Amino acid sequence: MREITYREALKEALIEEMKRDERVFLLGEDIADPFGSAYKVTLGLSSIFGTDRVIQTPISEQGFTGAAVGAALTGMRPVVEFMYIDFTTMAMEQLVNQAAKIRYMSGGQAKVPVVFRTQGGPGRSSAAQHAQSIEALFHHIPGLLVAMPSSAYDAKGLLKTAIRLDDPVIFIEQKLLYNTKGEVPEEEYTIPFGVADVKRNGTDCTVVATSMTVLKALKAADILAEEGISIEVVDPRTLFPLDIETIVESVKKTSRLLITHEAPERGGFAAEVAAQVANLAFDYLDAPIQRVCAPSVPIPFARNMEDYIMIDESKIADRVRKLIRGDI
Amino acid sequence: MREITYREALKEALIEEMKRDERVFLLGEDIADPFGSAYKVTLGLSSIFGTDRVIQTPISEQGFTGAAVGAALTGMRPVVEFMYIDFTTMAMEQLVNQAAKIRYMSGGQAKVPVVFRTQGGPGRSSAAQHAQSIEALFHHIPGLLVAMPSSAYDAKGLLKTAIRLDDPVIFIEQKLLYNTKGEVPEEEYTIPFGVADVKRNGTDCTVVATSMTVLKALKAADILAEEGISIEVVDPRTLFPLDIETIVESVKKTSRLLITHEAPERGGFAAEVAAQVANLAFDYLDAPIQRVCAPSVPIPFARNMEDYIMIDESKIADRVRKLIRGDI
Amino acid sequence: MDRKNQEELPSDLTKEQLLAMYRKMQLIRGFEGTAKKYFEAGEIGGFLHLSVGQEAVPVGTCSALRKDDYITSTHRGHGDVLSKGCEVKRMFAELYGRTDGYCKGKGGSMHIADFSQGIIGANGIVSSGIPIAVGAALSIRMRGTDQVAVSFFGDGATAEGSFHEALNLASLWQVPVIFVCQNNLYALSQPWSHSARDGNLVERAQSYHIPAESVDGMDVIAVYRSVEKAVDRARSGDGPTFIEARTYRFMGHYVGDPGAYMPEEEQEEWRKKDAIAKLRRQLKMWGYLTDKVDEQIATDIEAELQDGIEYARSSVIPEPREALNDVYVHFDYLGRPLKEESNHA
Amino acid sequence: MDRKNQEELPSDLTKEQLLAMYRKMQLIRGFEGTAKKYFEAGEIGGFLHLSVGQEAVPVGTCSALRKDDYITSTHRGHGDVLSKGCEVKRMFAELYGRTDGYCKGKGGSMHIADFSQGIIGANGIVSSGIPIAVGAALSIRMRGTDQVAVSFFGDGATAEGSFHEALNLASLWQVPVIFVCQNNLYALSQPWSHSARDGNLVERAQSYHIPAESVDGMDVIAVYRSVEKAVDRARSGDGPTFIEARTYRFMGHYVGDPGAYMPEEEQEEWRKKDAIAKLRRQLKMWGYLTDKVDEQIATDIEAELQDGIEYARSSVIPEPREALNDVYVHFDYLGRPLKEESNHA
Ligand SMILES: Cc1ncc(C[n+]2csc(CCOP(=O)(O)OP(=O)(O)O)c2C)c(N)n1
Ligand SMILES: Cc1ncc(C[n+]2csc(CCOP(=O)(O)OP(=O)(O)O)c2C)c(N)n1
Ligand SMILES: [Mg+2]
Ligand SMILES: [Mg+2]
Repeated sequence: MREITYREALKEALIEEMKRDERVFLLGEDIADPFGSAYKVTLGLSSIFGTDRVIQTPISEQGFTGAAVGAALTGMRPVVEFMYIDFTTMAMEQLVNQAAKIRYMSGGQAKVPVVFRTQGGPGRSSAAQHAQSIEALFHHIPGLLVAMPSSAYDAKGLLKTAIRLDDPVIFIEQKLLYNTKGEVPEEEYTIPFGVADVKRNGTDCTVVATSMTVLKALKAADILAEEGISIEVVDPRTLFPLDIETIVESVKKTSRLLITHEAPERGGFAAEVAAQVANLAFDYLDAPIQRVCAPSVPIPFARNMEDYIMIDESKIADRVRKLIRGDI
Repeated sequence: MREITYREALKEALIEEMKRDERVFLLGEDIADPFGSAYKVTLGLSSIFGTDRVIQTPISEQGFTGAAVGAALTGMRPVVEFMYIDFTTMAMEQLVNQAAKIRYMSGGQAKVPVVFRTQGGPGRSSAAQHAQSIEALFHHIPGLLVAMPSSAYDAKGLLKTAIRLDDPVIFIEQKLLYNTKGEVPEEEYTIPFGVADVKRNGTDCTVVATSMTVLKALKAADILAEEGISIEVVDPRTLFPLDIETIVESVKKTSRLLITHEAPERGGFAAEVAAQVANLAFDYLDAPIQRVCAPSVPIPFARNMEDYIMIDESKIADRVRKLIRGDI
Repeated sequence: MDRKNQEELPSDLTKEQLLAMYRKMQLIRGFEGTAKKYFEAGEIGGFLHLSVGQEAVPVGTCSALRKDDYITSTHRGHGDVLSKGCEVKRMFAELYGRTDGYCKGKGGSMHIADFSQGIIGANGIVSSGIPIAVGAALSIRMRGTDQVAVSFFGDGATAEGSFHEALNLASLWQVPVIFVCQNNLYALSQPWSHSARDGNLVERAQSYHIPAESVDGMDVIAVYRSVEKAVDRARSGDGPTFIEARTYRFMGHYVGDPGAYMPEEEQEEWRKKDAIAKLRRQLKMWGYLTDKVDEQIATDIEAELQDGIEYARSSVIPEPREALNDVYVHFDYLGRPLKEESNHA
Repeated sequence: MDRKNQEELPSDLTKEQLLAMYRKMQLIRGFEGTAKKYFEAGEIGGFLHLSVGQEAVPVGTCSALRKDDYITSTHRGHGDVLSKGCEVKRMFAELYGRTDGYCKGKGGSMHIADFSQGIIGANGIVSSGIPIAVGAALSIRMRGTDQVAVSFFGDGATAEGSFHEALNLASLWQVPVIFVCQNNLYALSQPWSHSARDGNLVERAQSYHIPAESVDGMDVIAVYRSVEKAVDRARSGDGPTFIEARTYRFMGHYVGDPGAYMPEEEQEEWRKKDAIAKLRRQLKMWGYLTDKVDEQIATDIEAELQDGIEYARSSVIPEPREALNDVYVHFDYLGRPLKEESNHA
């Protein structure tokens, strides 16, 4: 199969959906050509679809988020880009109180078909305000769906689904993934929300990983395999809806669970997975549930400090070894 | 000892700290007399301290939060009031990217001594935008401290400490607690952050509860006691710093854990407690960890629907019974 | 707005239109009085923000709108949504938290919406409806219809950044949105001078190059005419308009607030300007309204309100479990697909 | 700003002051050129937003300030913080992520702060420093000093609600804050006309009843004089001022952005207005600067920059574990008290 980058996969999804449905349009800062957005996902799109459908906004996150909600309520299907997930905080009110709740507050009258694309994560010395992983904030809010693709294939399939869903989706990309390549079929496909992907089968420990850490977990799996340790890497792909069944099935098989993500540990998504498993699969667990997440600190600028708090394969592999040795 | 309300306790804390330290001042919407704030905590204070220290702001949450940060960075100690926790989303950028991170980003130069008081929780048919419990959003952010007092005594002692700390504190009150009464000494006292309070001793199950649900857990304890079931009610008082030792000690004794709060279950604070205990006290647990939290839905308006999603003593008691019967 | 003009028989409005406006203002006032009564009796819960005194603004505005135009409203939205077409009975049913309420009892007073009539939502968050209306206007332009979107909001809302961003976007995009600021001189307990120093909203809006004017919000005809012009402009593709309607809240911020911060004389003065009394005087002067008809209107409204209350009272109480529904279109609140096919197709 | 005036020997500024301004502008430009060089060489990481072309604005502004005055700055803040007093070597050390950097390597280019000199922070979030500066000004008033607070921000920032709220609060509170908008005609790739339609910032600020003026941001003396007036007003308790300085970014948004969206002719035109070249011309005309001194300045700066780079390179690399410190004053990142007594006393 052909290989394309995560970036190209996302762009294909946007192009296909904009062609399929003229209600779909893009809204965000600096997304039109020649700049074509900070991470170049939308590069070329204004040249194809015109600036009437690739609408550049001034730096007004609250305003354009509200506008996207208003457009979604009245028959359009906006796909918004927040340049950095850190900037979603500027529009948190519209996301949390409006987009997430209007359907419910209206007693089910309203639909809010809007996708909020953004990217997060450390790794480029972007420091504390350009490298956060705050998916947990959205994951906690009833009314929002949250997707975090880890591969080009997932990115395309999930984004197409996100655009077609009638519920508001927070769609979180990762800055270091844009250049990663993966197999993506030429034929059209979509990926349902709420279906985890077992990225690698294994028997000794279940590793639930999201976004960038899926790649790290897969590397850890290679390392551990050489030592005769077999881990199963489960990528939920959407944090909500969450395919807890697949995770629980895996834990029933492996009896051990480690969850990893780039977000700070305290109150992160891993806690939710741990809590659910500590209830649903308690009797199958042979060892304490482990989290390998960033320490709960802001992201430092200096590369060596940033590296220190980032998740890599050795952090995951080390913890798995300990877990299997009963050394926790 | 004299009994005063939670509201009066808070007001005493404000008065005492404003008298003690002239750098302390209040900032918020409608906090001056005659209105004296939505829940009347600041009623009378502008008459004592003048409107130069009880500063009313227009409806500009982003602006006055930023202003509070700026004042805190330059020698003052603002105590901000957000009328409803739901409105903190308007200022989320300042809270998450500025207040929480300036100290870190400046390499430890800055101090940000500011308290953000607010109130949350359901129970008054206030509907989806006036009754949320979104403490988890702040709890997840490195750089913030989060307090949630459940009694008049704790309210006063924790607020005084919050005002004296040099770190930003999100201080979350509960609308139904304002009229509750409790013993509060005449003498000055403070309560340290990060020290849980065991509100009731017990042997069969540990119940970690916050804010309003502490009262419900205590009621459940009474009901269960009649059935011969003894629960230990642990109130962490501050979600961060979290006194996990006291919780773990309790679990070691009771072998069972239930966590309850008014916030939606998915990704809530209870998940963090569950995750920590599933790691730290795994070998002491005799049963799956339980959460009794609100279902992850917005708050409905109609009283009967709102009641349905609220935590009460019977929900807690029922779950404890099941847990003890091994019926989970 | 000289006195003479006001007294002249309007040539742009028929007797029927004027009587409809009068009736609607009376209906709103009656609705709120009734709501207050049952709120105080404990039958209605939550918050109740009354717009008594402000009726001319939404009635004048919505009289210039079509059914397929959009409005966003606020916490003080009864008048706005009634003017745009909401029925008394389903509004009461909502306030009573019943199944037949506009939001099936899930929204309550602050969240009434009727998408079938372009009422895309009252809002509990000050100012947040403003950018939403701009988005509706953007959607209108993209879909190529000649609808317009109106955003109602208060003076207090103008201190929010969201207001500024919305005006700026509307100006940049030149979309068919009309900003109607109901300046009732108070934002909760704070007088207008606490929201803006020497606040001149016309000047503010003009600094975004949005045509703006201030109208007497106690004169329904003046409001109507101002909005009518704005609607024309919007429908012909000439972009946004800002209208400040100066009005007054005859009561406290919500039922239960004595409004101790509103000076007595100020209240007196504004009560004298009551828009309903004024229109009644005018209608009588123009021979459009007899005492008898006036009484008949009052009686009819009283009956409608009483029927509405009965309707609400006898409307089915929602199943408590209903609280768990309507969170998502495609999933239940736990994330389980509601229909197999709907998840991705 | 007629040509004649510009050529007249300034009576309000001494030769030393003018040479200091000149030197500082050269230093900033040199600093950024050097930073760019080592960024491209891979020695410096992160983002690098250069203010090349804009130097007259911060230098003119900070020349009118005292050490104990405050500034907030932006992602494009090197010029601002150097003007306010930051040292080259500790700035480089920060860009290199070293222990001797202003933020011990935790902040980087976008977050430089030096509280000892009133530099209360550059900021990676567009517009967020503006209300922070208003708060600093409020604090000044409450503490009863005669300091002032200056907020630097870009044209793009004026589209944010935060800008509006900050201006409104400053106007209501009449606090000693000066808003200095560095209008470089671009917000990342978007020209000023995308941020505001026919954007007139003076008008915008005046709609808040804040005295406002637009100055030539390519003329350091003009900037100085404008700020000087504002500082006087602020120190005498007459409240906020808004200044728009029209300037231009000679480069792309950040190092790596070719700036394809900036028309060539426009770039040419603005380069001709270079503030440094202009002041050099003036200084020479007034007999304040000889070629020899000019060369000496260049040499000195070059040496200072090279020393700065050496300093940075040889500064201790922070322990990676240092990433865990400085989250709280009283607690470590896991919430354990740092000192027994500090928790509640
Ligand atoms: C963002 C936000 N901040 C504060 C409030 C609390 N609040 C509700 S109404 C109100 C006053 C609004 O004043 P105005 O906009 O003039 O509308 P009015 O009440 O006069 O109709 C306030 C402060 C809120 N609902 N939302
Ligand atoms: C809230 C927010 N939105 C978007 C960005 C991304 N961003 C960084 S700089 C910039 C342009 C800022 O333009 P302007 O304010 O004119 O400053 P300049 O870069 O011209 O100095 C943008 C969009 C950001 N940092 N913060
Ligand atoms: Mg008002
Ligand atoms: Mg700019």
